[in-house]
Amino acid sequence: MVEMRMRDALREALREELIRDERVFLMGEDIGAYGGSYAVTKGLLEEFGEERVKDTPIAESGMVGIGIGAAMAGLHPMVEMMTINFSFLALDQIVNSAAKLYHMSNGQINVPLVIRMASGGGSQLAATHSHSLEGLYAHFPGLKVVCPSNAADAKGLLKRAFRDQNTVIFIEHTANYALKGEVPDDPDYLVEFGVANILREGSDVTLIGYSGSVHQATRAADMLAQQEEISAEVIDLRTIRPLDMDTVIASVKKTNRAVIVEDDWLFGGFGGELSAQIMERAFDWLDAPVARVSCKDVPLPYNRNLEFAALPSEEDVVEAVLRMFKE
Amino acid sequence: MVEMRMRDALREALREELIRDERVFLMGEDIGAYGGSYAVTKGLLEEFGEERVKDTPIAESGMVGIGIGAAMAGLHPMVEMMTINFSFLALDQIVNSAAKLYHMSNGQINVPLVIRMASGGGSQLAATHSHSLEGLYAHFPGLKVVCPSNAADAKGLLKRAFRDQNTVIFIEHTANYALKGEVPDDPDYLVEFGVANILREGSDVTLIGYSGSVHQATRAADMLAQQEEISAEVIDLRTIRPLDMDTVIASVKKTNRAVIVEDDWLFGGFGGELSAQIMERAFDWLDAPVARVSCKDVPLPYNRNLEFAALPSEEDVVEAVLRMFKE
Amino acid sequence: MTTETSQAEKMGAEQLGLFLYQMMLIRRFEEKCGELYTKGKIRGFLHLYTGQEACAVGMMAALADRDKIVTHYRDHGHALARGLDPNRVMAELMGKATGVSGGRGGSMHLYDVSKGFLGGYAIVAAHLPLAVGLGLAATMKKEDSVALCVFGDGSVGEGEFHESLNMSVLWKTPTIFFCENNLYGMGVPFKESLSTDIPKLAAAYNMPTVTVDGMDVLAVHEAMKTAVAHARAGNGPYFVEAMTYRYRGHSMADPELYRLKDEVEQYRKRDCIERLKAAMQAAGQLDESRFNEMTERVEQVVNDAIEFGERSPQPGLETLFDHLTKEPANG
Amino acid sequence: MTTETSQAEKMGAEQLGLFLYQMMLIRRFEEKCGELYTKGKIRGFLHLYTGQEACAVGMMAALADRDKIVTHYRDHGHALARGLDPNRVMAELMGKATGVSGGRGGSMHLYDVSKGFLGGYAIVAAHLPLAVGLGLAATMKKEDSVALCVFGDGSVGEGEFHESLNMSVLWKTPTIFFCENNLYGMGVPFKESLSTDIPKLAAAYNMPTVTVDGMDVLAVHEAMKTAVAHARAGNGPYFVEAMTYRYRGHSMADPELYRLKDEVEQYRKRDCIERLKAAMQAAGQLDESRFNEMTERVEQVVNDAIEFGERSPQPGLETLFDHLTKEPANG
Ligand SMILES: Cc1ncc(C[n+]2csc(CCOP(=O)(O)OP(=O)(O)O)c2C)c(N)n1
Ligand SMILES: Cc1ncc(C[n+]2csc(CCOP(=O)(O)OP(=O)(O)O)c2C)c(N)n1
Ligand SMILES: [Mg+2]
Ligand SMILES: [Mg+2]
Repeated sequence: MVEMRMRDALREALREELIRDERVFLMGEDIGAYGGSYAVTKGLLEEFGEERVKDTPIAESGMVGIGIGAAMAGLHPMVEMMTINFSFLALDQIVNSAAKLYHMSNGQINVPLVIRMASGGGSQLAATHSHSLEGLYAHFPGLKVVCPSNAADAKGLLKRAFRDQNTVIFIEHTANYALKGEVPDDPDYLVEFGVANILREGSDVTLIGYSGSVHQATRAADMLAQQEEISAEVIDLRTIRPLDMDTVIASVKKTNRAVIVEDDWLFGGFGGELSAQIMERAFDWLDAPVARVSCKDVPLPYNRNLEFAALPSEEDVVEAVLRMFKE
Repeated sequence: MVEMRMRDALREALREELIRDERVFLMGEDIGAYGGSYAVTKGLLEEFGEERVKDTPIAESGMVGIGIGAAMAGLHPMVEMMTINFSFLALDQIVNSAAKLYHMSNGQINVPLVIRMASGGGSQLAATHSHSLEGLYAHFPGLKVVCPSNAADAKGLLKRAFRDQNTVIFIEHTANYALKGEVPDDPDYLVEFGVANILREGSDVTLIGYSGSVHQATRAADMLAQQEEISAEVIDLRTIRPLDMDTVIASVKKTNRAVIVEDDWLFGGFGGELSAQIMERAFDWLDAPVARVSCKDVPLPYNRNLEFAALPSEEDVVEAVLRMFKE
Repeated sequence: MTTETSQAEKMGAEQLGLFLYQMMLIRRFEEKCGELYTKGKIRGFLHLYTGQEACAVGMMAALADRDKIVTHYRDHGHALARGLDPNRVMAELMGKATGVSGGRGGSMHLYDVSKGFLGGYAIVAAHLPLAVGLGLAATMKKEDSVALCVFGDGSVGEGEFHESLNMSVLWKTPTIFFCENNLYGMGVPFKESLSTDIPKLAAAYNMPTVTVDGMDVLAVHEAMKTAVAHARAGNGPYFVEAMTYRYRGHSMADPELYRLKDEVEQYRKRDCIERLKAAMQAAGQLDESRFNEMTERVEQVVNDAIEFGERSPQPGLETLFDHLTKEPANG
Repeated sequence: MTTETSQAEKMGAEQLGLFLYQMMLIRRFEEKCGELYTKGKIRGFLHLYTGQEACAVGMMAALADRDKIVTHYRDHGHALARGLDPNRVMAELMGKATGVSGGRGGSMHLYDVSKGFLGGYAIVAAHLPLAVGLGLAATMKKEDSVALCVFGDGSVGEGEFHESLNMSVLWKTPTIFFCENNLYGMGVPFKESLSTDIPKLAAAYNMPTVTVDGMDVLAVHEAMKTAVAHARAGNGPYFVEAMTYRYRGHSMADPELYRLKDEVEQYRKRDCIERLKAAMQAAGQLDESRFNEMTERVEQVVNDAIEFGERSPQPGLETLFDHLTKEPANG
C-alpha cells in the first residue's frame, strides 16, 4: 500500500500496463511533452518513447477511429479524450464502430480499446466544459462504462480495463484527481467490473453515487449521522455498465429508502434508470419514492455561486432524505 | 381537413412556412434534386429555388454549425439530418452551440433552428442505421424535442417549431411516414409543445408512448380490450422536452398502473425518466411498479426475425400489462 | 484501346482472364441482387456496384493476403474481388445464419476476417480513420502489411476525411486511400459538394496522389500496384482517385430524379467488361469458347450462391444476445 | 523596420496612435488578468493573449460596425480591439452580473451582440461553421457585411476546419478565416500536428490565402483590408494566416514543459508594441510625452476596469434559470 493521489494512481496503472503488455500504447492531445492536461500521463513519454506515447492533432473523431483500427489489428490502445466535453465529436466512432463491431461482425472483430476522459463541473469552466455524461455512454450496448471515485479503485479499474476485450469508457471526475488514498502496489491488483462498493453500512436509507457524486453522498451520510441520527448506507457503483443492481437492491430491501446522487442533469439522466430499476425490483420494500439529487436543469454557468447552486450538494442530499422521513 | 400521409403533411408544413416567413430556408443532404431520402422535401427545390432549398455536402457537423450561424444572424433555417444515426456527428454543435448560446450569452443570442431527423428501426437497416435517440436529445437543457406519431400532429408541430425562438430537434419515425390521417389545411394550424394527447380513454392501465411506439401502445390497447377486457388509456407524449407530465400523472392516478413503451434501448433510456417521475409524483396511487417495454439491449441486427425479436411489440406490451394484474 | 491492348499483351492471358471473370461475376451477382430485392428476398438498403467492377477487381489484385481492407456500404464488389465466398455473401444479403456476418450485418456490413476483409461501413467516412489505425498497427507490429480504404467521392466532404489524411501522412501509415469517384454522392454531383478537385486536396496533405480511369481494370491495377509498393516500402500513405460510374441508382430506393438516362448510356459505352473483352480479343487472348465458358461459370456460381442462400437457415432467436461483448477478460 | 516606417508615414499618426494604444491596452489588461488569476479573482480557464496583440488590433481595424465576429476562447484581445467595454469584459472575467455575459460565460465565452461580437468559443473549431452560416445569412439577406472567424493553428486539425472551408467556398460566403498561428496548440508544435502548411491546405479549397507577420500590426491590417474588400465585394471567403507567438503559457495551468524560455525571449525581441513604437518614433509620429500619456491612459482604463469588476455585484441565485430558452414562441 502506498498513499497517492488518484492522478498518480492512474499514471501507475498506465505505467504498469505499458510494461506488462507490449500491445498497449497511448494516444491523445498533449499527453506527451505537455504531460497531459491533468498530468495523468506526465513522464510517460520520457519513459516509453514516442512510439507508445503519441501526441495527436486536435481531432477527436479521427483519433478514436485510429484507436479502433489499431485495436482491430490486435493492439490495445488507450485514447485520452482530454475531457468528456470533447467526446461528442468522437461519439459516432464510439457508438457506431467501437460498440457495434463485435455484434455486427458476428463475433469476428472485437475492439479492445480504453478511452479515458475527464468529467464533471465545479471548476468554473462554464457550460461547454463541465459535462458529466456517464449515463449517456451507459445507454449503448457493447460499451463498458467505468467511473471510479477514489485512487485505489481508479488504479484497479484502469488496469482491469486493459484486460477487457471490448471498448471501455473510463471517466475520471476532475474533482477526484487530487484525492489521496492508499493504493496497492501489487502489479496484479485489479478491481472487477460490475461490482459496487458499499462504502459504509447503514440501516435507514441507501445513498447511491458514482464518480464524483460518491463524495456528496458520503458527506451527507456524515451529516445525517451527526445531526439527524439517521444511519445511511453509501454505495459507490464504480461501473455503471455493467451495473451491480443486486447490491443496490439488497441494500434498499434493508433500508426501504433510496436517494440517487449524480452530477449530471436530472432530466433523462442515468438516475432515472436507477430509480426505475429500484422500483421494478423492490417496489414492496419502498417506504417512499426513490429520490434523485442531481444537477439543476441548466448549462453550468461560470459564476461560482451560480455553478454551486446548480450542482448537487451534500445539503441537497440531506434535504432529500429528511423529506422522505417527513412524508 | 385533407387525408394525407405523414410524409406529405411534413412537406405541407415546410411549404407553408417557406411561404409565410422569408427567413425560413432548408439545408440538408439530398433534399433538393434527389427529393429527400424520405421524399419529405420532394418538389420544394423546384418551387422555392436553390437559395432556399440547399443541398449540402455530406458534412453533418458543418451543416448544423452553418444552420446555427445563419440562425444567429436572424434567419430560421431547417437542417435535415437525413437520419438520426448521422446526428452523432453533429452532436457537439447541437449541444455545445445551439442549446447553450442563449444561456451563455446571458440572453443576447438565441438560435431559432429546426433540425429534422428520421429515426427508428424495423426496416432491416442493421445496427448503424436503426437508432431511436429521442431521449438522448431530451437530456440537454436548452433544446426542445418533438416526436410526432401521426400526420396531423406532424404538420402542426413542425409549423409550431418554426414559431419557436430556440433550437427544436424534430424526430420523425420512418415507420410513420406512410401513415395516413386527416390533416387540417388551415395555414395557422399549430400544435402546442408540451401538451400530451390522450389517444384513448381507459380505466385500468395507462400506456405511454411517443413517436413510433404510440402505435404498439394503441394496438396493445385494442388487444387488451378485445382479449382481456382490460381498459387501457393511451397517451401520446408528442413532445418529450417540454414534457407534459401532468397529463400522465392525472391518468396514472386514475388507472393506478402505467406501462411505458419506447423503441429505444431500455437501459439508461428515456423510459427511466418517465418511470421515475411517475413514482415521484404518484407513488401512493401505484398498484404495481411502472413497467417499461423497450428495445432489447442489443444493436439492431439486419435479420428480420432477430430485429423484430429485439424491437418492442404490442404483444410485449400486453404481456407487461398482464404481469401487473397477476402480481 | 491500343494502350489497353498492349498492356493486355504484357500481362498474359491468365491474369486477364481472371480480371474478366471477376468483373463478370460481380456484374451478374449484382444484377441478381437487384432482382432478389424486388422479390423481397434481400431487404434493408441495397447499393449495387454495377459499372464500377474494374475498381474492385483492379485494386484487390494488387494486395497480398496479409493486407487489410475496409470499405463502404457499396461493398459486394470488393468482397467478391477479395475472394469472399459468394455463397456466404449472398446468404448474408438474405440475412441467413451462414452469411459472412451471420445475418446480422446485411448488405452494408460484410465481414470476413479470415480474408483480411474488415468490413463494409455504412457511416460515410467513418472507416477512414480505422484504416489509418490499421496501418499504424502494422508499423508498430513491424509487419509489412498495408491497409486499403475504399470510399466514394461524397465521403470527401466529411471532417474525418481531413483528420484521417492528415494523421496518416504525419505518422506515415501504410494506408491506401482509394476514392471511387462515381460522380455522385446519392443525388448530388461531387462538383456541387466539393469546392475543389479531390486529388488537388489530397495532394495538399503532402500525399502522393494519382487519378485513373476507374472503368479500365488494367489502369486501376497499375495504379494500385504503385500505391501498394509505396506504402509497403514504408513511405507512408498513397491516394488513388478512380473515375467511375454506377449504372444503377444510389440504392434500390433511388428514384434517380437527378440524372438523365442518356448520361448512363454514355458511360455504358465505356463499360469495363466490354473493354477488357475487346482488348483480349484484339490481343488474341480470348476466343469465343473461353468467353462462353466464363459466362456459364459465372451463371453457375451466382445461381449456386442464391440456392445456398435460400437453403440456409435463419439465425435462431436464441442467438439475439450473442456477441454483445467479448468475454472473459484475459489475465 | 523600414517598410513599417514608410507604411507608418502613409497611414498617419492618428490611426497609428490608436493601434499602439490598443495593443498597449490589451498587453496591460492581460498582465493584470494574470495577477488577478493568481489572486483567485479570476477563475476557471484563462488563456492570455500577450504577444499576439498585433493580430487583434490589425484585424479589427479593417472591419465595419455591421460586420460579425466569432473567435476562440483566447478572446480578450479580440473583444477589446473590437471596442467592447473593458469594464464589462473585466467584470465578466470576475463572474459579475455586469459582465458582458452576465457572469455566465467567463473568459472563454465573451459576447456583445451590440458590437457584432458573437462570442468566444471554447470547443476548438466549433465556431468555423458558425462563421460560414453568418456569411451565408448576410448574402441571403442581401447585406454587405462580412463574418470574421478567428482561430488558432491547432484548430486546423479538426474535421470542421475542412467542412467549413469547403462549404464556404462552395457557397461563396463572405467569411474571413483568420488563423493566429502561434506555433503551438497547447504544447504541440503545429508542425507535429499538421502534415502540411496551413496556407497550402487552405489554398487547396480554391480560396485566396495569404500569410503575414502577425507581430506587425500594419502587415496584419493590410492583409485584412484586402481580405475584407474581397469578401465584401461578393467574391467569397478569404484565408489569412498570421505568424505570431504567445508569451505566456497556453493557459494559467500550463507548466510549459514543451518549450524553452529562450524561444520566448527570441520572440519578445520582435514585440509588436516595441516595433510600432520604434517605427512611429522614426517617422516622427510619437514623442515621449504622447507615449507617456498613452501609458497613463492604459493604466487608468485597466485599473478602472478592475475596480468596476470588483465593485460589481454577483448575479443573484434567482437568475440561475434565466435564459434557458427564449419564450414565447412568435406568431
Ligand atoms: C455520416 C453519414 N451521412 C449520410 C449518410 C447517408 N448516405 C449514405 S451513402 C451517401 C452518399 C455517399 O456517396 P459516395 O461517398 O460518393 O459513395 P457512393 O454511394 O457514390 O458509392 C449518403 C449521403 C451516411 N450513411 N452517413
Ligand atoms: C474539440 C476540442 N478539443 C480539445 C480542446 C482542448 N484545447 C483547448 S485549446 C487547445 C489548443 C488549441 O490550439 P490553437 O488552436 O493553436 O489555439 P491557441 O490556444 O494556440 O491560441 C486544446 C487542445 C478543446 N477545447 N476542444
Ligand atoms: Mg459517389
Ligand atoms: Mg496555437
